[in-house]
Amino acid sequence: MIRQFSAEVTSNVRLSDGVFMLVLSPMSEVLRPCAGQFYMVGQGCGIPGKKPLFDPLLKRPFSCMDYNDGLLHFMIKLRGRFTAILGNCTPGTVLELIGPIGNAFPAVGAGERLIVVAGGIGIASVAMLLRDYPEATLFYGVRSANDLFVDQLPPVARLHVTSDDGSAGDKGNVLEHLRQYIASIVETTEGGVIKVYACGPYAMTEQLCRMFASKGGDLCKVNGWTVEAFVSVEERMACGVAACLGCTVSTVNGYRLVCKDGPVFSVNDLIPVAT
Amino acid sequence: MIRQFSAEVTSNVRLSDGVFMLVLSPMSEVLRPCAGQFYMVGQGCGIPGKKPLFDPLLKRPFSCMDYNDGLLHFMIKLRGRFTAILGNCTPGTVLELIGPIGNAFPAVGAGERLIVVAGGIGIASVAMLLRDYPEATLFYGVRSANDLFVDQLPPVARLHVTSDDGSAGDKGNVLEHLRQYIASIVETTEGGVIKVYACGPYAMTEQLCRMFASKGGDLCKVNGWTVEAFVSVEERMACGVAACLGCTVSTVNGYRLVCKDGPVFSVNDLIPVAT
Amino acid sequence: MNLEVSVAGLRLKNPVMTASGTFGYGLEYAGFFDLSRLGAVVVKGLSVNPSKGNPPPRIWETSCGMLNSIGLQNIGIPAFVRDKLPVLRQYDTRIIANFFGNTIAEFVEGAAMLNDATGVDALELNVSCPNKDAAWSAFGTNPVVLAEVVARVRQATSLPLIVKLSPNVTDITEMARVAVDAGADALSLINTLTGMAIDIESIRPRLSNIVGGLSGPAIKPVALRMLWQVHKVLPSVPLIGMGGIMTADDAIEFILAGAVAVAVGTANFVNPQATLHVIGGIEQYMSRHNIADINDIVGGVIC
Amino acid sequence: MNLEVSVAGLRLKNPVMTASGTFGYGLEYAGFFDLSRLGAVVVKGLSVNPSKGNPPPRIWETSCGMLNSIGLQNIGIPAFVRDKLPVLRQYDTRIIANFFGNTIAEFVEGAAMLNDATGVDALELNVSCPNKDAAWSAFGTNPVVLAEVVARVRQATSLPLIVKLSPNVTDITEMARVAVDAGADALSLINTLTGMAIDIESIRPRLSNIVGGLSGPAIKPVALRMLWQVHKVLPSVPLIGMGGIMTADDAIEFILAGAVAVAVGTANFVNPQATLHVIGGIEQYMSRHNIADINDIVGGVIC
Ligand SMILES: Cc1cc2nc3c(=O)[nH]c(=O)nc-3n(C[C@H](O)[C@H](O)[C@H](O)COP(=O)(O)OP(=O)(O)OC[C@H]3O[C@@H](n4cnc5c(N)ncnc54)[C@H](O)[C@@H]3O)c2cc1C
Ligand SMILES: Cc1cc2nc3c(=O)[nH]c(=O)nc-3n(C[C@H](O)[C@H](O)[C@H](O)COP(=O)(O)OP(=O)(O)OC[C@H]3O[C@@H](n4cnc5c(N)ncnc54)[C@H](O)[C@@H]3O)c2cc1C
Ligand SMILES: Cc1cc2nc3c(=O)[nH]c(=O)nc-3n(C[C@H](O)[C@H](O)[C@H](O)COP(=O)(O)O)c2cc1C
Ligand SMILES: Cc1cc2nc3c(=O)[nH]c(=O)nc-3n(C[C@H](O)[C@H](O)[C@H](O)COP(=O)(O)O)c2cc1C
Ligand code: FES
Ligand code: FES
Repeated sequence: MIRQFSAEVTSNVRLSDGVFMLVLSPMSEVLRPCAGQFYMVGQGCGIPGKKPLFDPLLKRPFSCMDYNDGLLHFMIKLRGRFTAILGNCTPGTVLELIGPIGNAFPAVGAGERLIVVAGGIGIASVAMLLRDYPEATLFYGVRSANDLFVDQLPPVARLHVTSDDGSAGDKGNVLEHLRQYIASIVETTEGGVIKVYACGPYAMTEQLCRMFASKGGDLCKVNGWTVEAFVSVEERMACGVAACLGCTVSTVNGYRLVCKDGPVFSVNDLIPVAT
Repeated sequence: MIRQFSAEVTSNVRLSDGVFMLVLSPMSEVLRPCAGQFYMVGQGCGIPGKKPLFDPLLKRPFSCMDYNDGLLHFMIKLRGRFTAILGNCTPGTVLELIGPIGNAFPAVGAGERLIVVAGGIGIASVAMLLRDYPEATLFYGVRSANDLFVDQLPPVARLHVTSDDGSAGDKGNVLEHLRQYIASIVETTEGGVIKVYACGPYAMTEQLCRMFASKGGDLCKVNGWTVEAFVSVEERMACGVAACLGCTVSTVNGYRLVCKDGPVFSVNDLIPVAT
Repeated sequence: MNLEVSVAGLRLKNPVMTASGTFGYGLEYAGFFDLSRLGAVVVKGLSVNPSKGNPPPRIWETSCGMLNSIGLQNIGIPAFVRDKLPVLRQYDTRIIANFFGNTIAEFVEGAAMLNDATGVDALELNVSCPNKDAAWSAFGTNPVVLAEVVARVRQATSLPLIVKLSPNVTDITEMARVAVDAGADALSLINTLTGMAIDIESIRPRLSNIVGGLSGPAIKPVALRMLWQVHKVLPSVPLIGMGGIMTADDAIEFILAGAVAVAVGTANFVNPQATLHVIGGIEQYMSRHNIADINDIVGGVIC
Repeated sequence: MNLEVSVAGLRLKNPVMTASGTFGYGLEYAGFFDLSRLGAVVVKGLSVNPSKGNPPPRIWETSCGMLNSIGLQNIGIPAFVRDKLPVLRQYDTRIIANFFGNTIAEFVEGAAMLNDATGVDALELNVSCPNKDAAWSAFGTNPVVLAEVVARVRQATSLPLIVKLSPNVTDITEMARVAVDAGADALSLINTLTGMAIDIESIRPRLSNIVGGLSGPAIKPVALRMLWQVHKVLPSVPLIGMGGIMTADDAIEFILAGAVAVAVGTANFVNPQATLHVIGGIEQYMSRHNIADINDIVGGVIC
């Protein structure tokens, strides 16, 4: 089955000033996406026989937030030109997609605990994990209550919300609360494996590397527990299919492609760039 | 009063497969357009703070078809990229305009007869004449009944419709019927001045020059009658304000600008280009 | 907040000017806003004798750009000085006369005529029109010819002399250096890239002149790169950046790359008030980033 | 209807190929359509040794275009010949190996290695990458250096030799002539224009390499003009046209300007099946205009 297809907008709901939920109905048979995979989304082909418009030019990558009844759900933050176009798409608009793309989050082994961590719109890249692992714990950090979209998520077993301004959940940084939580687990229960699957802004990725990397991470091994952390990362993309070599990230194994080797990387492999 | 303004789409009605009527409500005070004048119409400014889209880039010229209750009416034929965008504009969309632009059709003197000639979408450029001169005769040539939009016009005193395929009015070329009509006038009535104001495809402009130019036109002076013909012409435009020098036409007085010296030219001045 | 800049000794109230050929003789846009708001008005390229330009069609829109082959149509320097300049002078802005000749002698004659006109604040020497023939193109693409025309014009005028460079060259820094060595006080870059489009139905070029100059957002990356390259090798030469500037953000990119002033071209067609939006946006950027003086960020890109 | 063309003695089933660097090693797109439909697959630029390319970020979208500074990352000729070529060869299409070296010796070595590999139908010599340093750029911009590298590579291979020209030159026809005189059987043009973009918030370039290559619809008018110019002076040299070809109409413009074949580049990113649409659209154009043989319209523009 080829991974290129057209899809029709079935609904497009504004969730807040800056975020919308776009639901697409593929117009041909598609593969089932796995948690962490994404799609390259672009405009339709324009009017047959007429020169199409080329601004914006390239497709853009968006994680699949949910796949349900054959519908693809995308939770998208208004960022620039193309997200503005998507935000204004009315039902019936036809878009062009490639996907599912990427390596997805690794399977969680039996007996392992899964903690899902989302920073802001990063929730879109990890939400499908909550369907696959209904027992997972979710740490969901936002700036303020406006950015929190818990009602868009599958049912969550254990939810910890934090916000920068305290308008929702606990006030403070989501990773600080995660640290405390892990500390309490490792103190009170027998050892094992904790998987931390995360997506958030760049600073969060960096911090996760510092916390959980097997080299130098202060929380990667404590009290008989091992924490294995994987992060979904972003990079600018042109093709999405490993052809342009544009979406490189630096890893301990050299440059790797986010669209082929990622978007999910172990914190052990990533080399965060000093900013 | 500056001739640049924003206008909101109040309605956009598809008149046929290829033609729509766009009605705009200017968002600031505007000048009243005269018959034959036009506007440069472009997209709104995009999202404040975000880089706008630049394909298509330039504004496009469109004649004012009617001005009524403060609303600007444009009858537009789907041609390429920008007309496709305009054709899909929903009410509430804000467009940017410059105008009214151009010299308009000259006033018709007392006692002079006015014959308005339209070929296809050319009707948009001459329709306002029918409001100014309710006694005018309209020759309206179309390909077929589908391209005929008589119900969009002000009341017309005398209407002669011709179509290429005979599906509306008389079958045949509109200028042939015009020729017969003028022949019958000059034979049966006392001499005077006939004004022919026309807009249509390029071939029609050429033919009008051959018929009515004072040098070589076979119908410009007959039986005590003088026929003075003026045509609204098209040329590609970038600025609409005589700044780019892009919209030149060849006239007996050298190059002239359609946006400043036109769009209405006497057939005596135009030099049709052999094609 | 200071927006005033100095280009070749000429003080501009702000760094935003109009690009030659995209703003007529200035007066065409006087009905759209007060021209006194501009740093400078650069007028359509002038020659000693009026010139009628190329046959139509002269323009064609491309993806995010446009091709033009106006062919330097203009009313001639005498008519400009007589009919346009007195009106234009009434605005509190700088007037920069873009001009060209068909021969070096004509370049010199034009410079001398403009030098003597009251109200011209600076000259912009246009050696870079893509609508002229190959022999003429040498003015903008052959360093030896460029050096000669600049040196000869330099002798003919005491006004600040800006040389406008062509992007259709292998090494823009070489041309820049040659122009400065020959007496240019400042450089404008870039003029249009030479381009072409074909109507596949009539199998004829879209422009009667076959080729034309490509301008607009499409060329901005090339323009910015060239400006940055020239600024790197000639950091003390005032540069006027242009090529695809549509918004204040675009203008700031050029300033960060090393432009002390910018010119808005094709954007005027898209929006006659584009220059005002650029000026306003630069002010907003400065206050958002606590920049007291625009000169502080000229060439400020960190590479 | 005949779509078959011959480039430097190599017969292609149709004139549509992929532009190097925009189609990986071909196999990345094998899941999207049958590669046998293509006139030829041109693979990502190869070098004797693997090369890791430039640090990220490597791409940036511009108005109707994109900048890339991949920096010629590739797996090296040996790995290509061992891992990719055997799979690619199974498709009924031509395989053209784009390659480069850091020195003339490396160019020659690369050509020799590819010459000996089974399944490479032609070589495309890349002297025109804008992401390399100034010294390297001389291969594509200095006629003397270009002549030398082409002549040396010519001796190292008996395969059809295509030289890919850089647009960042004053006179593309001179470079074309030099390449042909030195032994090129065909020419590809154009590679990317050198461009730049700056993030005005971080005041840093958008690309880690500072400058990158501009491709896409933005550059089409420049590419078409250069192709037409070269065809005019070298009417018998087979030209492969590229630069902003997004649709069949674009491809036909290049063919009318003188290209015997075309390459689709950036469009592959926008639509992995872009090449198929171009082939289909060319067929439609031919039947609409009663063109029996595509070769009949090569260079057919009426100027
Ligand atoms: C694997 C992956 C998954 C993503 N999932 C989501 C998601 O589920 N929801 C969501 O809101 N956003 C997601 N993003 C980010 C999203 O791709 C960008 O917000 C989007 O590309 C911005 O496009 P724009 O035209 O609105 O912005 P502009 O700023 O106008 O874009 C300018 C240019 O930058 C590029 N660009 C800018 N930001 C990014 C980026 N982060 N990644 C790649 N290219 C970028 C664009 O391709 C374009 O070329 C994801 C990114 C990646 C890499
Ligand atoms: C004075 C004047 C009045 C006009 N009035 C009307 C009207 O009332 N109704 C109507 O349907 N059409 C009218 N036209 C024609 C209209 O401007 C074109 O149909 C329109 O520009 C096509 O734009 P597009 O993007 O859809 O076509 P595209 O083919 O995509 O345009 C490509 C390029 O060609 C230029 N272009 C193409 N055709 C024309 C043209 N005829 N004039 C100027 N530029 C052109 C465009 O500006 C653009 O740069 C008028 C033209 C002129 C000059
Ligand atoms: C219609 C048109 C006419 C132009 N005429 C001139 C000219 O007479 N002299 C000149 O030096 N540059 C001329 N230019 C070039 C512009 O001044 C400017 O350098 C170029 O368009 C790039 O800027 P832009 O992309 O902002 O338009 C002209 C450009 C256009 C589009
Ligand atoms: C991401 C990218 C990588 C490229 N890599 C190469 C390369 O390795 N070798 C080469 O000769 N050209 C390379 N090019 C240039 C293209 O082959 C082509 O000449 C150019 O992009 C213009 O065509 P387009 O506008 O259709 O993309 C690359 C272009 C892009 C966009
Ligand atoms: S996006 Fe092209 S290689 Fe990853
Ligand atoms: S459209 Fe610019 S001069 Fe007429």
